[in-house]
Amino acid sequence: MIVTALPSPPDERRLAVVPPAIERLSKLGHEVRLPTGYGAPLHLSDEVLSAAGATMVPPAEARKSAEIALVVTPPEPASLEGLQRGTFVVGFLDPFFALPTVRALAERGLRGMCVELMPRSTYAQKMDALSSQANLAGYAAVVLAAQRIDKVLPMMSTPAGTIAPARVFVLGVGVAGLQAIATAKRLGARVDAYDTRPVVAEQVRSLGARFVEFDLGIEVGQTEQGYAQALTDEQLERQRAQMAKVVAQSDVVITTAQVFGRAAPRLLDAAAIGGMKPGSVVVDLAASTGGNVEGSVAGQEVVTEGGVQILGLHPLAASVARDASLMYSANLTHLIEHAWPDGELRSASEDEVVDAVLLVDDGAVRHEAVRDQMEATA
Amino acid sequence: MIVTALPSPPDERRLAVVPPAIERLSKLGHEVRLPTGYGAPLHLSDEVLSAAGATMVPPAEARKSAEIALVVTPPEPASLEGLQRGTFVVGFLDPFFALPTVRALAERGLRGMCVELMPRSTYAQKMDALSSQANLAGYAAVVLAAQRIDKVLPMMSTPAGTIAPARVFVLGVGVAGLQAIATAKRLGARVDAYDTRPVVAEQVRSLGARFVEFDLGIEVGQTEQGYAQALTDEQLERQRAQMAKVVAQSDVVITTAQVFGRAAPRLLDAAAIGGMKPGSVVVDLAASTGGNVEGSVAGQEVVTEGGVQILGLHPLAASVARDASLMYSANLTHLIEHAWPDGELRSASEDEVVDAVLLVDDGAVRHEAVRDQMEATA
Amino acid sequence: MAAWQTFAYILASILFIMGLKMLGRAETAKRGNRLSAVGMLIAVIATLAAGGLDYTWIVLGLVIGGAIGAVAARRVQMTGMPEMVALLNGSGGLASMLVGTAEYVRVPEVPAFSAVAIMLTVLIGGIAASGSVVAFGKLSERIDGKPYLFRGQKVLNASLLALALLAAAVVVIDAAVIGNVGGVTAAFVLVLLLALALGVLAVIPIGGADMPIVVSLLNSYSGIAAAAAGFVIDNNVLVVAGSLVGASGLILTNIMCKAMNRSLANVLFGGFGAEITAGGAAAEGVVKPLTPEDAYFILEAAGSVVFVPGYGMAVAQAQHVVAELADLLVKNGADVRHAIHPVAGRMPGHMNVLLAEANVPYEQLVEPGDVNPNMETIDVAIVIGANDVVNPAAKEDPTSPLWGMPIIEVDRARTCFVLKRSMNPGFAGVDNLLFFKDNTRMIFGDAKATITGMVAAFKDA
Amino acid sequence: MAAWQTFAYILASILFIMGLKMLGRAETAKRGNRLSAVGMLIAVIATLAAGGLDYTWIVLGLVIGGAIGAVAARRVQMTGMPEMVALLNGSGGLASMLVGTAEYVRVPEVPAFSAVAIMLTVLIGGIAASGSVVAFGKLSERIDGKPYLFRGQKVLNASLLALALLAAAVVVIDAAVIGNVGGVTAAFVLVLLLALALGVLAVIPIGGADMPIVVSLLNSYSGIAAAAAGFVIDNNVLVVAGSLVGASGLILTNIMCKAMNRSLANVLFGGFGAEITAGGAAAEGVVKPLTPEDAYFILEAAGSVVFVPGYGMAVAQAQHVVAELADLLVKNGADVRHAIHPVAGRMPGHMNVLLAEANVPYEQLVEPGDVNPNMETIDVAIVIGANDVVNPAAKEDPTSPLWGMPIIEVDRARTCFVLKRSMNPGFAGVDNLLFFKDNTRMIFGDAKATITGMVAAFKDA
Amino acid sequence: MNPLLLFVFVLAIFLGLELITKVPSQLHTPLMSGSNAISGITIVGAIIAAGEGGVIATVLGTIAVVAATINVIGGYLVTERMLGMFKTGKGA
Amino acid sequence: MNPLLLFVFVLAIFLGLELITKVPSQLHTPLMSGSNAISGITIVGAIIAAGEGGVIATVLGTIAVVAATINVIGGYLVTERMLGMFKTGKGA
Ligand SMILES: NC(=O)c1ccc[n+]([C@@H]2O[C@H](COP(=O)([O-])OP(=O)(O)OC[C@H]3O[C@@H](n4cnc5c(N)ncnc54)[C@H](OP(=O)(O)O)[C@@H]3O)[C@@H](O)[C@H]2O)c1
Ligand SMILES: NC(=O)c1ccc[n+]([C@@H]2O[C@H](COP(=O)([O-])OP(=O)(O)OC[C@H]3O[C@@H](n4cnc5c(N)ncnc54)[C@H](OP(=O)(O)O)[C@@H]3O)[C@@H](O)[C@H]2O)c1
Ligand SMILES: NC(=O)c1ccc[n+]([C@@H]2O[C@H](COP(=O)([O-])OP(=O)(O)OC[C@H]3O[C@@H](n4cnc5c(N)ncnc54)[C@H](O)[C@@H]3O)[C@@H](O)[C@H]2O)c1
Ligand SMILES: NC(=O)c1ccc[n+]([C@@H]2O[C@H](COP(=O)([O-])OP(=O)(O)OC[C@H]3O[C@@H](n4cnc5c(N)ncnc54)[C@H](O)[C@@H]3O)[C@@H](O)[C@H]2O)c1
Repeated sequence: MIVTALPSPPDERRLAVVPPAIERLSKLGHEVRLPTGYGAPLHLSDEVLSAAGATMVPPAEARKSAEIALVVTPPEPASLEGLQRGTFVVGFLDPFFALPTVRALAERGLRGMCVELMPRSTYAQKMDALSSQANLAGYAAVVLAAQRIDKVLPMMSTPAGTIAPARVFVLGVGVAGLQAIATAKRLGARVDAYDTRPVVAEQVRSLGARFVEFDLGIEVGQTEQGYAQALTDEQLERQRAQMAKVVAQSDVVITTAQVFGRAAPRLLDAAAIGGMKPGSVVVDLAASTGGNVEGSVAGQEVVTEGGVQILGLHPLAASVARDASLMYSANLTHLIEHAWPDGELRSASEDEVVDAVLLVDDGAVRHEAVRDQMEATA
Repeated sequence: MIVTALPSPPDERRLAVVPPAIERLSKLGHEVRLPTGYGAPLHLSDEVLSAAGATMVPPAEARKSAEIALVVTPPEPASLEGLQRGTFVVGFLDPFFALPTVRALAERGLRGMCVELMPRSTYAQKMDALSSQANLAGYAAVVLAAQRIDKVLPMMSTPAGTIAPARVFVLGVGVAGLQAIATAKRLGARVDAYDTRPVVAEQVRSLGARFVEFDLGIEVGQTEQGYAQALTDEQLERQRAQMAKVVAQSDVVITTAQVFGRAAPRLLDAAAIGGMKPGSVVVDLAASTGGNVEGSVAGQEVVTEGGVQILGLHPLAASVARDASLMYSANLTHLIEHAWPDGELRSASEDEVVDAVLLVDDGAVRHEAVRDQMEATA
Repeated sequence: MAAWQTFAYILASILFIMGLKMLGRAETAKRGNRLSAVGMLIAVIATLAAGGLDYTWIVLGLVIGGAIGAVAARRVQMTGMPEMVALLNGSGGLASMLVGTAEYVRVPEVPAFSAVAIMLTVLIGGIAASGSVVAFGKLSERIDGKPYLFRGQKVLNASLLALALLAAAVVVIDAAVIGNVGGVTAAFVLVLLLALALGVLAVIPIGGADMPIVVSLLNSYSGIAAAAAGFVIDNNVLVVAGSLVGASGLILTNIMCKAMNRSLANVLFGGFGAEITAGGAAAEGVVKPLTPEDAYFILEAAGSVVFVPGYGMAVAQAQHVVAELADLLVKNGADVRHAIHPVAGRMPGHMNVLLAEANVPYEQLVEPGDVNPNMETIDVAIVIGANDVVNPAAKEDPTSPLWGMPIIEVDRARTCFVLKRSMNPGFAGVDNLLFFKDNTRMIFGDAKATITGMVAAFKDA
Repeated sequence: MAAWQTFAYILASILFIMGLKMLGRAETAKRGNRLSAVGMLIAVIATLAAGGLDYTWIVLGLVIGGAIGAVAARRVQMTGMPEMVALLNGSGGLASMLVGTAEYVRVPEVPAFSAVAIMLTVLIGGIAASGSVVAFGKLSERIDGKPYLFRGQKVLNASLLALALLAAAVVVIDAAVIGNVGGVTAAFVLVLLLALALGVLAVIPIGGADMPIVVSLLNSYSGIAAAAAGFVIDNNVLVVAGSLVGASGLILTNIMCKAMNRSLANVLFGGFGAEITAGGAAAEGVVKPLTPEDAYFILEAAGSVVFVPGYGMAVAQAQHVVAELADLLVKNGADVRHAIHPVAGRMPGHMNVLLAEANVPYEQLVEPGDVNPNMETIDVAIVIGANDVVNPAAKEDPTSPLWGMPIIEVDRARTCFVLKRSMNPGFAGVDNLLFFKDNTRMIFGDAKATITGMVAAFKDA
Repeated sequence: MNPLLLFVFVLAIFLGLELITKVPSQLHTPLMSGSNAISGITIVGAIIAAGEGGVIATVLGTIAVVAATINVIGGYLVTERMLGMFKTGKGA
Repeated sequence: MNPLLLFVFVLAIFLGLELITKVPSQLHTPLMSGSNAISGITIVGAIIAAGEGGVIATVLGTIAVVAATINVIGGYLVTERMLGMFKTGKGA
C-alpha cells in the first residue's frame, strides 16, 4: 500500500508518522510518501525522513497517489481535496463531534478508519491510540500543573521550616487519570482520586494514592468496553456537593472524566473552583469535549478572580509531542499491520478490529450511534 | 524593633515577609509594619496580612518608622529613600554585583545585613537563605525543563513501544544541583551529575544518580566555607571538551555552577549546545551571575538554531514563589531572632553570624573582598 | 530398671522434647504444653508402677502438693504470673535438694561419683530454691525491688561459694575414703545452709526489673539440679528432662537478656552488674556495640520506636529496608515514627525524598519538636547514619560549633541504636558524645546491611 | 566398657555433633570437618586401646583401607566428587553389613533383640552398599543415566522387600526360639543377597540428575546402619554417630530435594516418581503449590532468574521487596532481569513507575523480546501478580481473545513460580493454562507477603 | 551409676541448646513456666525417695513429693492459663 | 544390650534432626561427604569384629576394617579438598 500523512493543523505538533514508523511500514512492504516539510513541527528535516525510508514528494502528489492517508486530528473537509476515492483516511476522527469531517468522508467516497473506535481488548491495546495519548496526557497534565503552581509538590523538611506536600486531586481515573496519579505521586504530592467506577479504587491504591468515596445513592457501573456509564442529574448533584470539599483543600485538581460518545460531564462548577486557594491550579483534560470544569477553555489558561488557574489541556499530549508522535504512529502502524496482513484489507465481518474502526465505507457511515448523531444534527 | 519590608521589583514575586513570619516576629515582640498592597504578588490581601499581626500603613510611613527593612533583592538606591539613618536593610544584597546598592547603603548611613554572607555552618543553616532558595530553584529547574521538553522523563514500556527514560545532566552539585538530581530521579529520568569538588560524588550517588568523572589533571578543592575554588583556564578547557560528549547525549542539562564572589564559570559553549538533539532543554541556574551556558539570558528563554531551548532561570525560585517566600521569610526571621536576642544587636566581635552578615555598618563596608571589588570598579 | 520402664521414660522424654520445641512458637505453644504434661504423667505412672515402694506417703504428698498447686494456679492473677513461676520454681529446686539429701541419708555407702552428684543436687537445688523465694518477694513487692548493695558484696559471695565447695569436697572425700559414716555430717549441713544463703545473696542485689531474667536463670538451675538428682538415683528420665530444661533455660535466659538489653554475664554475676550501674559514673569512652541479631530482641519487645534518618541512610540507600522494618514493627504492635531533622542529609528535604520513594506514609513523618517532649517514653530510637543532628553537644557543650541548634534528643530515649560504619564524626566534624551514653548501642556497619539483618531476624521469628 | 572409654566416646560424640553443625555454615565448615575427624581419631584410638583384641588383622585392614582412601581422595577430580562420595558411602555401608554378619557368625547365642539389630544392619547396610555402587555408576556415566523402567517394577521391589523382611523374621525367630544354630543359615544369606539386590533395584530406575539426592539418602541409610551395628555390638559411639548422620542426612536430603524442586516421597519410592514423569501425560488440571520457604531452596541454586511483574505486584505494593529479592539473588551470583510486558498493569508504564520507585536499575529492565528467545536457559521465572501477559493461550489457543498477542513465555523456563492469591483469571477474564504446566509452581497468597518470605529465607541462610 | 547416663546427659544438653532459637517476647514467660513444669520431673526422684523406706528419707521424700507436685501441677496449669490468653492462629 | 542405649539413640536422632536447618547449595555436597565420613564410625565395630577372634568373623571383620577405613580416610580428605575450594570469609 502507498501510505501518506495529511499535515496537521498549525496548533498541533504531533505527527502521524515518524522515522521508526516509516521504517516499520517499509519493512512490511508499504511505501511511505510524505509531503515535503512534513516533519517540521518536530524539527525532523526531509533528509531525516527520507533516510528512514520515506519518499518526500510535493504535497499534492502525496495525496494523489495515496491509498492510506494518516491523520492526527480529524481533517478539515477542505484538506481531503485531492485524495482518490476509496482511499483510507486513518486516525483520530472524533466521530461524535467532527461530524463535518465524517460527512465529507462519506460524500467523497473515502473510507474512514477511526481509531477512537478501537475495541479495548488486551489484544488491541497496541493499536489503541486513545490509551497511548491519554497516558501521555496524564503525565503532561501533572508536569504542567507543577510548573504553573507557585509551590513545590513534595514535602520538604528544611531548616527554614517544613513545606507540606501539595495535595493533588485526580477526578476520573481512566488511563490518563492513572498516569496523572503516578506522576503526582512520583513528585511527592499527596494524591486523592475519584471515579464513578468502583473497580478503579484498587488501581488507585495500587499506585499509593487514596481513593475518595462519595455517596452517590446507588452503584454506578461501566459499559462492556470499560467506558463509564453516564450519571443521572441527581447523582451528579450529590457528587458535586461532596467533591467541593475535597477540591477546596487541594492545590492541584486534574480532571479527566469522559463518557464515550457524549460531552464530558461537568464535574466542577464555579462555586467549587471558588473554594480553592489563590494560586491553585486546575487542569482539565476533557476541555476539548466540553470540559469537566466550568470556565475551562480548550487550549487556554484562564485565571479566575480568586486567583485559580484553569488550564484546558489541548490538544492532548501535544506538550510531549515527540513521544506522543512516537506512540501514535506506532499505534497506526500496528493497525495497518493488523488490518492489511498481506496488502488486502481483512473483511469487517471476520475481524473484530476492522469491524470496529471502519467508520466510513462505501460512502456510508457504519457506526450506528454516529449515524444517529448525524441525523439528529442534520 | 519595628520591622518593615521594601516592595520587590515587578518581576519578582517573592516576598520577604508572609503571615507565618509576621506571627513569629510579633510573638518575639517585634512590630511588623507593611506598606499597603505588599502581599499582592502572592494574592495576600491586606486583611490577611493584618490578621496575621501586621500593621498595614502607607508605604512612606512604613519606611519612615522602620528599624529593620527586609528585602528580597538588592534594593535600587532610589528605593532606599525615606529610611532613617541607622536602619538595617536585611536580605539578599548581592554584594559583589549590586555595588550601587552597597554604596548607597554606606552613603546614607544605613546598615546592611547581607544574607549571602551567612556562614555555612550547621548551626546557621536555618538562616541560610542562599541554601533555601537554591533548594527550591533546583526543584523548579527540573519541573520547568520537564514542562518544556517535548518528551516524557520516565521510562514507559507501553503497547506502542518503549519510551526510553530521558537523560538529565546536572552540572554543579551544590544545594540546587542536589535537589535537581532528586527531582529528576523522582520523575524517572536517568541522571548524570558532575561537580569539580570530588566530595559530592558520594552525595550524588546517595540520590541514585551517576557521578561523571572528568580528568582535569589535578584535584580541585573547596574553600573552608564549602564553596568551590575557581578552576584554571586549562582545567576549564579540558572539562569543556569532555563534557560536550555527555551533554550531547542528554535531553536536559541543568547547570548550577557558582563560584562565590565571582562571575559564574562558563561551562557550556555554543559548540557543546550545538551537539544536543533538537527539542532538548538547557536550564541555566547561574544565568543571573553571568551564566554557565553561552547564550543564556537571565529570565529569558532562548531557542538556538539547532532547536535547543536555553532557559535562564531568574530570579531564583520565583516560579515557586509562595514556598520560596515562606522559606526566605523564615530565614530572615531566624536571623532577626538570632541577631537581636532581646532587642539589642549582638556585637559583631562576639557573634560569628552577625560578624559575617553585617556588610555595611557606620557608613563603611566591612567585608574586605567586597571593598576591594568596589575600589576596583570605582 | 525394667525395659518397659525405660521405654516409658523414653516416651516421656520424647514428649518433653517435642513439647519444649512447640512451646517456643505461638501457634503450637498450647499443644506443646499439653504434650509435655502427658509426658510427665507417663513418667510418674511408670515410676509408681515399677513397684517396690511404700505408697502411703507418696500418695499423701501427691494429694497435698496437687491441691496446693492447682489452687494456687487457679487463684493467681494474670499480672502475678512471673512471681507465681518463681514460687513454683522454688518448690522444684527444694524438691531436688531434698531428694539429694534423702538419698544421702538413706544409702549407707555412697560411691564418690554419687556423692559428687548429691552435692551438686543440694547446692544447685538450694540456690534455686532460696533464690526463687527472694525473686518472688521482689516481684510481688514484698521485698523492696531496689538492688540491695553494700561494699564487699562480691568478696562475700565468692567466699561463701568457695566455702560451700570446700564443704562439699569434704563430704565427697568422706564418702570416697572412709565411706559414708551413716547420717548427715556437719559438712553436709553446711553445704545445705550455704546453698540457701547463696541463693538469697545472689538475688538480693539485683533490681526488680531484672527479676524475670533471674527467674529464668533459676529455672535453668533447677533443671540442672533435677539432672543431678537423676545421677544420684541413677534415673535417666530425670537426667534427660533436667538437662533439657537446664540447657534450653539458659538459651531462654539469654534471649530475655537481649530483649532487655542486658548481658548475661551481668545477670549471672548478680550484684556486680547492678553495682556498676548504681555507681552512675558516666561511662564516657566506653562504647557498647550490638549485633543486628541482638537488636532484634530489643525491637521485638519495643512498644514505641522512632527512626532518625541522616545522610548515612542516603549513602547506604537504606530507605527501602527502613520502610520495611517500620512496617514489621507496626505489625508487631509498635508505634512507629520517623523524625526528620531539618538539616539531616545534604540538601533540604533530602530525607523526604528518600522516605517518599520508599512509600513511608506521610503520617509517620514527624518533626523534632513532635518527639522531643516525650522522648523518655520512646522504647527505642534508631539513628540511621545520622550524626550531627543527634549530637547532644548542641545542648551540653557551649563551646561546640553545634551549640544552640535544636537536635533530636535520642539520648533521652530508653534505648538508642546508632547505625554507622565507624566512630567518625559527621559533616560538622564534631565528636559525638551520644555514642558513649549508657543507653546507646552502636551497631557498626553499612546501615542497609544492618537493617536488612534486623528485618531478617524479624521475619525469621 | 571402661569408664575412660565411655568418656572418650562421649568426647568423640561431642566433636561429631559440633562438627556436623559447623559443616552446615560456610564460615565454619572447614573447622567442622576437622573437629569431626579428630572425634573419629579419638573413637578409633579408644577402641584400640581398650585391648583384648588381636591387632594383626586390624592393623592390616587399617593400612590397606587408609592407603586406598587417601590415594583415591587425592586422585579424584573436583568434578568427580559426587561419585566419589557415592563410592565411599558404599564402602561404609558394606562395612556395617559385614560387622553385622561377623557378629552373627561369632556369637553362638544371639538374643532376639540383637538379632533384630543384626538384621537391620545387614539389610540397611546392604542396600546402602549396592545402591551406592549403582549411584556411582550413574554419576560417572559407567551406567546409562537414564531411568531404567519396566512394567511391574513397583510390584517386584515391594515383593523383594517383603521377602527380605520375611527371611529376616525367620532369622530372628530362629535366634529367639531355638537359638542361633551356630553358623549362617540360608535365611540369613537370603537377607544379605536381597538387600544387595534391593539397593540396585531401588536406584536403577532413578534418573542421573537425581543421583545426588539418592547419594544423600543412601548416606543417611548408612548412618542408620552404623547405628544399628552399634546396637549389635552394644557400642554407644556407634549409636550416637550413626543416628546423627541418619537423622541429619534425612534433613539434608530433604533440603536437596527442595533445591531441585523434587519431593522426597518421589525419590524415596525410587522409580515411582520417574515413571509418572516418563508417562509424560500433560498433567492438566493438577496445580502444584509451593511454599515461599521451599521456593527459597530453588532460588538459592538458580543461576538466572527473570521477574515478570504484573498488576498484582502493584496491588500488593510488592515492588520494594521484589527489588530486594533481586538484589539478594544478584549477590548470590544469579543473573537477574525484570521482563516488563507492554500491557502489564493498568496503565502504560505502570510497572516502570513501580520499579523505578524501588530503584531497580534500568539495566535490569528488559522487554519480552529480550528474554523469550532464551527462555529455556532461565532457571526460574517469577511471575508476580501477572496473568494475561503470561497466558500461553495467546500462542496455543486460536479461540482465545488473547490469541496472537506476544506474551512473556515463562512456560518455557526451567521452573516458573506464579505468585497470586487464587486461581482467578486476570483482566481479560481468560483462564490460564500456565498454572497447570509441569514446571509451574503456584505460590498462593499476597505477593508482598510471599516475596517477603523468600527474602527472609535468604537472609536467614 | 551407669556411665551411659553421662552420654544421655551430654546429648540432652546439646539438644536443649538447639531446641529453642527465637521466641517472640509474649512467649517468654509461658515458655519459662512450661519448662519450669518440666523441671518438676524431680517428682520421680521424690516418689522414689519417699517410698523406699528409712524414716528421715521418707520424711524428706514426702516433703519433696509435695514440693515437686506443686511445681508440676502448678506449672502446667499456670502455663495453660497464660497461653489461653493468646488468640489462636497467629499469636506472634 | 543396655536399654539406656535406646535412650541415647532417641536423643541422637532428635539432635540430628535439629542440627541442620538451612544449608547454602554449595555446601550440600561437602556436608553430605563430611557426614558420610562420620558414618564411617562403623570402623569401631569393624575393629572389634576383626580383633575378637573366630576365623570367619576375622575375615569379615578385616574386610570391614578396610572398607570402613576407606570411608573414613577418603571421606575426610575429600571433604577437606572440597572445602578448600571456597574462599575463606563469606563463602555463602
Ligand atoms: N540538609 C542540608 O541542606 C545540608 C546541606 C549541607 C550540609 N548539611 C550538613 O550535613 C549534616 C547532616 O547531618 P546528618 O546527621 O544527616 O549527617 P552527618 O552528621 O553528616 O552524619 C552522617 C553519618 O552517616 C554515617 N554514614 C555514612 N555512610 C553510611 C553508611 N553507608 N551506613 C551507615 N552509616 C553511614 C557516617 O558515619 P560513618 O562514616 O561512621 O559511617 C556519618 O557520621 C549537618 O551537619 C548539616 O549541617 C546539611
Ligand atoms: N497496561 C495498560 O495500559 C492496561 C490498561 C487497562 C487494562 N489492561 C489490561 O490489564 C491486563 C494486565 O495484565 P497483567 O498480567 O499485568 O494483570 P492481570 O492479567 O490483570 O492479572 C493480575 C493478577 O494479579 C493477581 N493479584 C492481584 N492482587 C494481588 C496481590 N495482592 N498479590 C498477588 N497477586 C495479586 C490477580 O490474581 P489473584 O486475584 O488470584 O491474586 C490477577 O490475576 C491485561 O489484560 C491488559 O490488557 C492494561
Ligand atoms: N483492555 C485494555 O487493555 C484497555 C485499554 C485501554 C483502556 N482500558 C480501560 O478502559 C477504561 C477507560 O479508560 P479511558 O482512559 O479511555 O477512560 P475515559 O477517558 O473514557 O474516561 C476517563 C475516566 O473518567 C471517568 N468518569 C466518567 N464520568 C465520570 C464522572 N461523572 N465522575 C468521575 N469520573 C468519571 C471514567 O470512569 C473513566 O475512568 C479504563 O478502565 C481502562 O483500564 C482497557
Ligand atoms: N553547613 C551547612 O549546613 C551547609 C549549608 C548550605 C550549603 N552547604 C554546602 O556548601 C556547598 C556549596 O553549596 P551551594 O549550593 O551554595 O554552592 P554554589 O551555589 O556556590 O555552587 C554550586 C555548585 O557548583 C559547583 N561548581 C563551581 N564551579 C564549577 C565548575 N567549573 N564545574 C562544575 N561545578 C562547579 C560547586 O562546586 C558547587 O557544588 C555544598 O557543599 C553544600 O553542601 C553547607
